[in-house]
Amino acid sequence: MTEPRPLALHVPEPGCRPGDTPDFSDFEIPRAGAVRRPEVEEAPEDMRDMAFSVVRVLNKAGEAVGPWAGTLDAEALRNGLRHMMTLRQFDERMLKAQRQGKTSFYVQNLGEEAVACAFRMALEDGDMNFPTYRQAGLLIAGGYPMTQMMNQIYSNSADPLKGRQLPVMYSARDHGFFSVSGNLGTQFIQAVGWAMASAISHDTRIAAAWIGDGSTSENDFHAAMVFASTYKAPVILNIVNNQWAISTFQGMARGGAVTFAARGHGFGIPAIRVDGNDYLAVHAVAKWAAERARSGLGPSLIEHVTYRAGGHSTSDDPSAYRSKDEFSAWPLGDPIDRLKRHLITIGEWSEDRHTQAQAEIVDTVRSAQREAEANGTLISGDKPSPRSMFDDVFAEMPPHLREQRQEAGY
Amino acid sequence: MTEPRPLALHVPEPGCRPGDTPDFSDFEIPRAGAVRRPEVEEAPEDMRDMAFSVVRVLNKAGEAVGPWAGTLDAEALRNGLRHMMTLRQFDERMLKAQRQGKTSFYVQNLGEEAVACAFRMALEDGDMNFPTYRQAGLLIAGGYPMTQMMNQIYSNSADPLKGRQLPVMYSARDHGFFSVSGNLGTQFIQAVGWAMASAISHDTRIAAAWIGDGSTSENDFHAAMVFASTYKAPVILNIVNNQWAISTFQGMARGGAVTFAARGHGFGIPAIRVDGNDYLAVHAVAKWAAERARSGLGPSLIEHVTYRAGGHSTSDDPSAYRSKDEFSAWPLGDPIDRLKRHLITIGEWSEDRHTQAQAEIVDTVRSAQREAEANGTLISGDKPSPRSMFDDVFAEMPPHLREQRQEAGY
Amino acid sequence: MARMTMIEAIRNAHDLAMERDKRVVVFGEDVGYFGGVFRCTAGLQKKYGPHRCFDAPINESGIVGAGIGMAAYGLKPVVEIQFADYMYPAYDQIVSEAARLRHRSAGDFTCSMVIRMPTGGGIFGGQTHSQSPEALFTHVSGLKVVMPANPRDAKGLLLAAIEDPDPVIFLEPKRLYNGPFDGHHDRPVVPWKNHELGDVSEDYYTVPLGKAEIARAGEAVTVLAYGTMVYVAQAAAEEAGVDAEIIDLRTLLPLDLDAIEQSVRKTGRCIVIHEATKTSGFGAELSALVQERCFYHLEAPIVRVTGWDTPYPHAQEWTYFPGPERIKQAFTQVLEG
Amino acid sequence: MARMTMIEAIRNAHDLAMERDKRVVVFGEDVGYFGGVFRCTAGLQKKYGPHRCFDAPINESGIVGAGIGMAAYGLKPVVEIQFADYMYPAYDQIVSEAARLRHRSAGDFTCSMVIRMPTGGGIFGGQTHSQSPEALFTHVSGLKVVMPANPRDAKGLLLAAIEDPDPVIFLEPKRLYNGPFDGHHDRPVVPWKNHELGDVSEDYYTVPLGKAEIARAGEAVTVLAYGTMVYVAQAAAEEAGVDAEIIDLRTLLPLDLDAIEQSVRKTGRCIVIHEATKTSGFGAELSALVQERCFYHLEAPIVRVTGWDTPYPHAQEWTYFPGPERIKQAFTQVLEG
Ligand SMILES: Cc1ncc(C[n+]2csc(CCOP(=O)(O)OP(=O)(O)O)c2C)c(N)n1
Ligand SMILES: Cc1ncc(C[n+]2csc(CCOP(=O)(O)OP(=O)(O)O)c2C)c(N)n1
Ligand SMILES: [Mg+2]
Ligand SMILES: [Mg+2]
Repeated sequence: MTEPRPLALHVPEPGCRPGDTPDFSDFEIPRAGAVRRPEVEEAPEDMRDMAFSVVRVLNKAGEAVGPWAGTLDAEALRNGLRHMMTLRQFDERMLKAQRQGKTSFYVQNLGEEAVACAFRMALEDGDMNFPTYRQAGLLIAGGYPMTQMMNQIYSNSADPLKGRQLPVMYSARDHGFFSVSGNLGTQFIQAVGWAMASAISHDTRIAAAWIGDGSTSENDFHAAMVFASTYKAPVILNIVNNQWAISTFQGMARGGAVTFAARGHGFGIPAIRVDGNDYLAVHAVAKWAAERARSGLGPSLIEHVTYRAGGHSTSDDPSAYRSKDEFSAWPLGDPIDRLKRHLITIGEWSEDRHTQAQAEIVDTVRSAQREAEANGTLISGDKPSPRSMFDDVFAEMPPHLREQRQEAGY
Repeated sequence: MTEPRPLALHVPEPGCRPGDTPDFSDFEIPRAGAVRRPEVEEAPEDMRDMAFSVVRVLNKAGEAVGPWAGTLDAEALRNGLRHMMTLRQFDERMLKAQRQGKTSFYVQNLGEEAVACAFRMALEDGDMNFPTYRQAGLLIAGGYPMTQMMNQIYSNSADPLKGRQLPVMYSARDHGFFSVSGNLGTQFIQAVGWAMASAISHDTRIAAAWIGDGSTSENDFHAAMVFASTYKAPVILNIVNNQWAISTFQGMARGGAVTFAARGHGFGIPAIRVDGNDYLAVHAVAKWAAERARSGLGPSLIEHVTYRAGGHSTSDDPSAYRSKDEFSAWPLGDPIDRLKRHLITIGEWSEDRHTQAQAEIVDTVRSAQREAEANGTLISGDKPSPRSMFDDVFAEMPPHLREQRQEAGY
Repeated sequence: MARMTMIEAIRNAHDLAMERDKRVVVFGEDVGYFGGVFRCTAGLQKKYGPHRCFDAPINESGIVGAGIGMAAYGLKPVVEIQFADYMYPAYDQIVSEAARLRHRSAGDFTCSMVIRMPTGGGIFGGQTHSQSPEALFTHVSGLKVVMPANPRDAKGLLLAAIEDPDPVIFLEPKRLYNGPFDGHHDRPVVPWKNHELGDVSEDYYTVPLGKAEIARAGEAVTVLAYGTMVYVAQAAAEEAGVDAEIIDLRTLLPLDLDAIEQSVRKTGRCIVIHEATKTSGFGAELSALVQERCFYHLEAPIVRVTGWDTPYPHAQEWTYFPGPERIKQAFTQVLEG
Repeated sequence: MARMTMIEAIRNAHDLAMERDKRVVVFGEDVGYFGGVFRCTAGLQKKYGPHRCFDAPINESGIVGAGIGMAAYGLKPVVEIQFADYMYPAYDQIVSEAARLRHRSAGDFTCSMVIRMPTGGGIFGGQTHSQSPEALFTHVSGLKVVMPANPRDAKGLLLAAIEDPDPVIFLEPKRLYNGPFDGHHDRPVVPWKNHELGDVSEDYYTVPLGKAEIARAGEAVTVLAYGTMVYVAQAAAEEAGVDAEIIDLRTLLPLDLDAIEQSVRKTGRCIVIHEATKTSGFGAELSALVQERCFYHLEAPIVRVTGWDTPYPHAQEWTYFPGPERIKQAFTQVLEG
């Protein structure tokens, strides 16, 4: 035997760091319409190919093409566009509010608006999402009042969460939106549990789990895969691959070398990768997965391929670890531009209508903000009472908490 | 849209419960020699087929056939046979000792002796295993003194672990055997860390991780897959699929529906399933994976397909949850019988030599036991000092422990 | 009324809860077909079907995490962690999720769930089948923590825990499963069937959470104990001839401070006992509370008798275990102090 | 001597340790290229290469578990958990593995590893960026637990922790990263560069684990504090004009009991302060120890001033935080008691 050579640690590095020129040429993107649409009944082992491609509907010309096209009519698409525009506007205002000190923290959705907005439209009322902090689109598209979201962000006197939670950690049960946790990954298995409960109860409602690319590394991702596949839970397992996890690129979660969607294969879970910046594609794939779940065929895994165009949060400055030009080089484009273009192409929208819609949205968001600020912000005006901090630790306050509340002076 | 039908929970059930007739007909077993042997450099995505088949070398006639044959000479095979026979004899004596009250607990390896025994022979000195409680074969095959194992089992005055650990939770650093933990799965990622350390240190040593089929469900299995694949750690990830996890069949860990080996695919880790009752096949596959690791090609995943012929431990009675006839119906046979048959077939062994070897082994084990019992057992004779219980909590005893030891009267 | 072991009482509680409330579902490792390694769920799958009682994959975080999702849906999961020593992988789900859900969502989502786990040593289980992690739960706001010491309480407290709208950690002292163990490991244990505390009503009843019980009335010294230690303390008191008042806390959180204060004010002396390691054990909290509230009544320092600050050993189990001899020494100390 | 923030001091300690000992490797989430979300490891990857300082997948159990394997191999991993609130997924690896390895293998394998984590609140981080989980570590036999309160100690204690042959939990009060915070959140904070405790030697030095420091000498009452609370207690003492002796514990386990006993015997009164929730917090252990050892010297009940038994809230942060006002009340209570 020959003398073995010394080993070395392989530490993955992204293709591009500050100062480098972004290069996405090794990201293989099929033409829109090129990827097949399996029947929902197809055996998982027969559709492994779906995890190594990207379902796309909108082509460069702005047309909707291929077997995944056609799940939404023009009215629905115009609504979708408005949802995404609203979310972007909402983000802009809230970012600014944070900079003005009206709240402590904010997380934007820039560049990945299509994912949550389109997905939401494939669900039914009563279904339940277990979102991360970056799925505000579920609320916007689901018609949850923006003022309520802002009240939460401001931790003001009308905050439905009574000032307890970090901004954007919304909870909206009646809108199918589970309380966002600050801990990554934990909610992925909870969604499976919720779906199991629905099945145990012979209900017809399904659950949707959400996780980021970086957070797929968390252990509870595994728990979700094991439980969902074993019990054939009616759940859609969504991975939002926006390429980055704070300063860490997807390769550190073993993305790139293999797709996140492929994680499903070891469990016999059908997995589809979808162009997350293509509103139509996200909706079509979500509908497909929802149909599987609702028909008792069990879980599906969706990898939404997108790009986090903004900083991780208001505490983050991405220019320290990635090229400023990455988003402009990003080959899947901007979800709003793409849907707008499509609507114009099919004659259902125009630049004028767009400008007008944008003005309306700016107005709506501004007035929601005014309304919210009338209830106070983190630094001024009314606040949730400190006394209420002692509530809801338990349904009924035990003596030691009552005593502590008194000691605190409330 | 049609009214959706009510959902139902799918709870997997094994094919066979007490009273049923075992039926392994849906377990697809390729002929010995039928499965190809990829080059170690082959790209993981090109060898996915290896996770859906079973590498086998020994055919029904007792011949070694196919591309995986030939890694061991007759002398090595005879040693292997002796290791397995010794392990079985060791188990028998220790089970009996437990029933006699000489210790509190025991875990046997019956039916799966080939896995650890053959694997050990593919490693080099200095490599490190992170075993479960069911890899005693690593010690037996590695030449660790049986008396020492028994001293540990008896928690006697010569117990290298000073009576602190449950029986069979050995630790033998110099024999490449990491301290066994009572907590499932935790050691899988530790093995990866050890392998990373070897790579960081530009060493040439590799690590081997071990886990049971049931324990693949544990979250740390995922941690190991993520870290091993991301850093290309020089580690062999072994899953021992012995079909059962106490009373729970492999289907509850999502086995059966898909292979455990296939878990590697979502991480781009090459995965091979091997007939775990075929000493030659296990050795050949282990050598292949060791070569990959040592060449800087990173981790491999091996699923050893075998059967837990005995109870889970001395605390378990499997007749409560599975058919008594399952092992006799098990299609991969008995590893000792198969290797014996092969050696006889190639003219390197005989019934007489076997009988004689067996008698020698009985003798060796018996005298090891006598030697160990001279140091005491859990219920009689010398014991590790209670005073020593306070040692090794830290390298240096802090004042509060010194005080407690004094309070305890030592 | 029937004589039941603690295992039978726990099984019976499950049965009645499942019968009464369709939302109750039971799962855990080996819990379904086999009925649990301690047999606490035997027969339930057969009676209620595999969708109400089933095996789980070996993943404690998954068991609790899925349970939280089910509770958020509106079911009432009762899950088993096979040994308390194996709760650590689930600790994040318990602490960051189950315990916090009601508060962080301002009641929008809640988590009515019971997490059962066999606890404590004395069975030669070594360091990973013997631990008592109660203090790791009492430090977590949002959790209730219960430990019964006899079959009657085990049933009534478990039913109360299942009724409770919040997550309850239900610690079962496994050394008491078959009979009250007084710490004299060299003597035979009286089985529950020969013990009056094995008398358990077959009806549905609850024992309220947050209420302690005087296990033995006395005037000389107050002993705060729970689980197995209640019997060890009793043995020590009998053998030492000390007129000890022994309080079986039953619920550690919320704690029955009234009962504790009343007793210590009367006796002026206090011993706190548990099997868990000493430093930052629940005994520290009990000691701190007693000295805060009864300082001017105390005639001697409060003494803790606990497991040592080492892992729970295998062979030296009885050196680790705080047995009657150590409690007797504590009596001497606190009575002479 | 240079003026350093606590962050710079921690970074400098890493640097010197890596320079001196090739076995030291540093990793964690965002720790490599970017240098950590608090920048405590900035520059290390560049200087020592990606095989000595690197990013980790977002998996705390994996970070600690891999670290244990590395330590068993013979390296000295120094890992960062991004926030202490995210240590729970790693708790099993910490408790069942890192803490137990030496004991269960009788020294055959050991685990020399430092687990760093930013701790505590006061930064509007809400319930998952504010926790102080020290009591969850002090209850675990086999762990050392350290919390520095100034740059000089942060550096010296971290170097001592890295030298230590056993696993050390290194809790960094993030509210002190940039300057000593006295609890008056409405006033500007003095940055370390204007504070004498920001004077840090650039040489390699250690501050021994297990030794407390008198942060303020006094005669009237002993205050036991650590981390941020040292400054809050100082502010309270100044403002109330109380001659308090404030002990900065620095290491919680092993604890400097001599320093504590000596002070309490002198003052006869004791206040225990921490930011963590009250019940089963480390203050309970401190209170229990003080009353066990100084009972006959105590002239008033020991008072605990701690966070409330609620999750750490966002908007009501300053209601939760045990600020100077509450400590002043405690002074009154304990001095009049
Ligand atoms: C258990 C846990 N570990 C670490 C963190 C800190 N953290 C918050 S967000 C984040 C990155 C997550 O990235 P990804 O999953 O890709 O989601 P994205 O932010 O890109 O949407 C990290 C490490 C956390 N919140 N919880
Ligand atoms: C964290 C944890 N959970 C549960 C257990 C209890 N337990 C011990 S062995 C076992 C079954 C393991 O089965 P498998 O992984 O298939 O290994 P095998 O016993 O078949 O070798 C269980 C559930 C444990 N030891 N640790
Ligand atoms: Mg991301
Ligand atoms: Mg098994």
